[in-house]
Amino acid sequence: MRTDITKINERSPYTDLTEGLQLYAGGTSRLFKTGEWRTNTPVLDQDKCRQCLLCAPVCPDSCIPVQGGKRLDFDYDHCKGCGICVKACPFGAITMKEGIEA
Amino acid sequence: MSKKKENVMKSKSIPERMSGNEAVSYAIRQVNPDVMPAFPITPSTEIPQMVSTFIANGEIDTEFIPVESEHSAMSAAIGAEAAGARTMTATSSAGLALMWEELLLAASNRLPIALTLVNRTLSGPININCDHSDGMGARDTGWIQIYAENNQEAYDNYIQAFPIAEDPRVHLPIMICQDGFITSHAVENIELLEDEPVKAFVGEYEPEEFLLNPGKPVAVGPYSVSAYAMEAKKAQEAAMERAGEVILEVAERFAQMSGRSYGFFEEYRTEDAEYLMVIMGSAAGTAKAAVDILREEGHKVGVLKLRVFRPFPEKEIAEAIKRSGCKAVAIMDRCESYNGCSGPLGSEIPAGLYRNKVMVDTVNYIYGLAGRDFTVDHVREIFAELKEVAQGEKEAPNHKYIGLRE
Amino acid sequence: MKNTVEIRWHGRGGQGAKTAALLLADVAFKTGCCVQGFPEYGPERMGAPITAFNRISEDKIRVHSNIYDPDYVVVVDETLLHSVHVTDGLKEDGAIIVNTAKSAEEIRPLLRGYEGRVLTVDARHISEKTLGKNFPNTPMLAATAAVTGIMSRENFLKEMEASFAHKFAKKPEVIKGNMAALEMAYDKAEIEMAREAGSSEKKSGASSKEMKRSA
Amino acid sequence: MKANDYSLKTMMEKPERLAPGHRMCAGCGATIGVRAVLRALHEGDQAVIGNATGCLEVSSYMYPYSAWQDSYIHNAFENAGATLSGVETAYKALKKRGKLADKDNFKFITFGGDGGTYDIGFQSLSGAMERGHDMVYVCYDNGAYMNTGIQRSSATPMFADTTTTPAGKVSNGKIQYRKDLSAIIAEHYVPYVAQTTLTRDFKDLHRKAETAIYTEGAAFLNMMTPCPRGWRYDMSEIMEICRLAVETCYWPLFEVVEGKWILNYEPKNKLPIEDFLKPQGRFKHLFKPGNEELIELFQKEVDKRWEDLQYRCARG
Repeated sequence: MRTDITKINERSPYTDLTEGLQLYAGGTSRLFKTGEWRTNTPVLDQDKCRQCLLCAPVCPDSCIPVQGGKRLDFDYDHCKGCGICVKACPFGAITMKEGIEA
Repeated sequence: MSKKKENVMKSKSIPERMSGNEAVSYAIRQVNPDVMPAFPITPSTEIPQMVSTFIANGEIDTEFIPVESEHSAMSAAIGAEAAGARTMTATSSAGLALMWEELLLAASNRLPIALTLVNRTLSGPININCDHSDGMGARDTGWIQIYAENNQEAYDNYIQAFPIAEDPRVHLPIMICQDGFITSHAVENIELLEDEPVKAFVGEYEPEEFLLNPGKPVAVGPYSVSAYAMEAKKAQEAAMERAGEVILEVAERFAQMSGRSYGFFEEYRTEDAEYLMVIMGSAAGTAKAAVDILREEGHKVGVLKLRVFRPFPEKEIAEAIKRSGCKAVAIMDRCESYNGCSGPLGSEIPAGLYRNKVMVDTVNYIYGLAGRDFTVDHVREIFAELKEVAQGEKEAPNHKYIGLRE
Repeated sequence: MKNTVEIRWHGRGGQGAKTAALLLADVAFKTGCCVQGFPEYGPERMGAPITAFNRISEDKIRVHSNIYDPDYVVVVDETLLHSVHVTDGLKEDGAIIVNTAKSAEEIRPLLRGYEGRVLTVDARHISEKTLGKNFPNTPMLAATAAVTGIMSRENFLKEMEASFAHKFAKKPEVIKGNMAALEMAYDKAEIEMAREAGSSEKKSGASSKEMKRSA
Repeated sequence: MKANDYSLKTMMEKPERLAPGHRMCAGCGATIGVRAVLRALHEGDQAVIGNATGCLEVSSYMYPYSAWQDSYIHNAFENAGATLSGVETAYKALKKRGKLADKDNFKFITFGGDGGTYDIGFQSLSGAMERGHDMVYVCYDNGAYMNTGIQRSSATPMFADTTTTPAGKVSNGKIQYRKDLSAIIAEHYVPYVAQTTLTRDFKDLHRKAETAIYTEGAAFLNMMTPCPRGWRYDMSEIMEICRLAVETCYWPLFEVVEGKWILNYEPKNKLPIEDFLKPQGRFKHLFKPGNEELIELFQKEVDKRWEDLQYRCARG
């Protein structure tokens, strides 16, 4: 009886909620898109990026996925646009763009 | 898993004599819970001491946590229970008061922790003796509460605690209460049960979901927006309602094992009684002894001894009072509510009578606060006054104090 | 033995009056009685006057209150006689047992006009003689068993020896002394009862009034 | 782990244990720190994460959304230490009774803000540390009760403008200096205590988190994580703020291993405290003309504590 949170919403009757509001699952917050909070958007310039990865650990929202030693593009579903990564990049490969679109 | 249908291993009775604290500790030894965090406070201190001695002598292998306060005792109990361990603790008075916030969390997180409460008055003034203000102060925290008349009932109730609390229909914490010093420190006769049947009766604790379930993460204790919080509270309340039937099922199985039967309350010589006394805890014994004497003198009196206070068996109490056909009921509170009109039972029982359309005179008495002794003579006086009230010779006093200097 | 016997113990914190009450309950239980043994609890410490109680009965005991009209009162420390009203509510057909080297007649004036039986046992002397130390509660326990007649001398000694054997499993050498203490005290109590039985007829209102005056 | 074994690349390859989608503020320092701590868990090791009430808790597990990949328990504000000590003891009990297989290893890490750690949860923390449970207590210290709206805590630096120590006509903000919790926990003589913060390559934080997690017994990590809202700096500047805290010796990096004090970093040239205070709005009033001596006072306190620390570390 693991929890499928897609079946739990603000219209669920009390009998359908999990006991003690416990959650029998992990990482379900992925389904909540904090990207909607963004007003400015970081953009990666692939040519300037040297894959030093100094940007990856400074993201408060785990929005810079790393695979095979290389960072991938931003997770715009969750990026809140704080701009910390911009300052962390020694090569000016990340710039903030006004608005919610990359 | 409800063990309702299983056949129960019968147990021989072992006649012994011991104090209420010894009796509960003996039951804890038989159950051998996984974890016990506790902090000493009179008069429950002996329980963690005795359990520690069992552990020190290798009689049980419970993990004892010598926490630095009762607040941490209940906090650690919540952590241990959520992690999948059968967990219990013991406390009294200010210790329970310090746990207060955590009591609500144990219940709302639906954790079947067992707490053995040795009832002692709450300060102030500071006093170590018995009344029910500690247990009554926690009556709306979502815990099941069962009260005992003597060491025997404290022992029997404790053995039934885990099967009640851990039942999937319930999953609520449970408080097993007995009167401080009066039963906790008094040596009396008792019929103990054999270890094996008790272990079989209580069974292994096998939660379905818990923090330490490998590969199956669980999250406990969320922030909840209003859209979910009210539903969660209703679900918790529904579990408390279901606890009633489970308490009776477990009592039935317990009777099969021990030959001793329990219900929500005991009706003592209530059939044909003209006057009833509703009372809880050790003083119920004194009331029964008085009833025997008064019956011999030709007075038709009886006692309704409340055992299960949460869930509150409102309907059943009203029906029992109706059944007796009595003229008036003395409702005895070993606790003051400071509401200017009644103690806790003095509020809840008349409300139940009214809701169930049982119209009978009631008088609420406050007795035994902070260890004030309650005697056979007091019971005699109360029944005499009850009779005057019922016969219209006297107006019902407003939650009158017994044994008070005026 | 009558159906229910109620006993009140007076001692000082640390003297073992509570232990004696619990031991009496213990030995009575072993001889098949229903028992209660409980102290009156407060924050008192070493040396403060304390009270303990016993109910011993053939039937189930339900009452959970203190004892106000005891059949017997046991005073483990005679210095309490000056400060505590030990005979309050004590039944005239009962008895008071006092740990003292004095005689009953010397003690009676301190009992605020109590006219029932007064029995004295020099528990200190007995204890020091048999145990080399002053453990008054052991002899007082035996005296109480004798006076209340809860059980026969044989049963009492048999059960006590058994519980000593258990209690002193690690130092059996002390069992002998304890048993001797019990026997001496038990016998002294029986002598006292015989004396009281003899003197009771002679007792006159006048003499007792006189005693009241001198009290 | 030897410091030179550390590679940011391999660390960032690890599966993320704090999922996105939590409701922490944009630019929050706490989650940056939490991610780094969780990266120190060896793959294959499971964890139970505890959490005191605070920003992190209300934002990371809002029913039914949990950002935690591992088992997680929030109980209340003041009892994260006691709660996790119960979980850790349950682990011992279940292992002992064969209800958990030998291969099923769990580690126990609890997070609390400075409110839940320095103040209301102090007794519970002290008790858990003294009892020596095999757990790590991580304080994410952002120097005020941020969750309730920037009220002062005993971790708030002197002169900080908070909502309960506002700078005003006759007030210069908080009067007292800050409580040195790292030292206080070190005086519990637990096997491992460390003070750290966010640094460029996160090597310091990573090594200390790993040592804390894999040292048997109770360990304490005091991790400074700036709060852009409470400290009032440009939220993108967090890494610079942390660097200045270290270079001015306001927040020295040190550890106490089995009672031995070790200084992990000594600035080549110690920067004046102004450099740390200047970019933060909460210290704006200190830079009004006439308030120079307040900054001198602050500098004196920093110097005194820095010397004390150097002495402790020299003594070993």
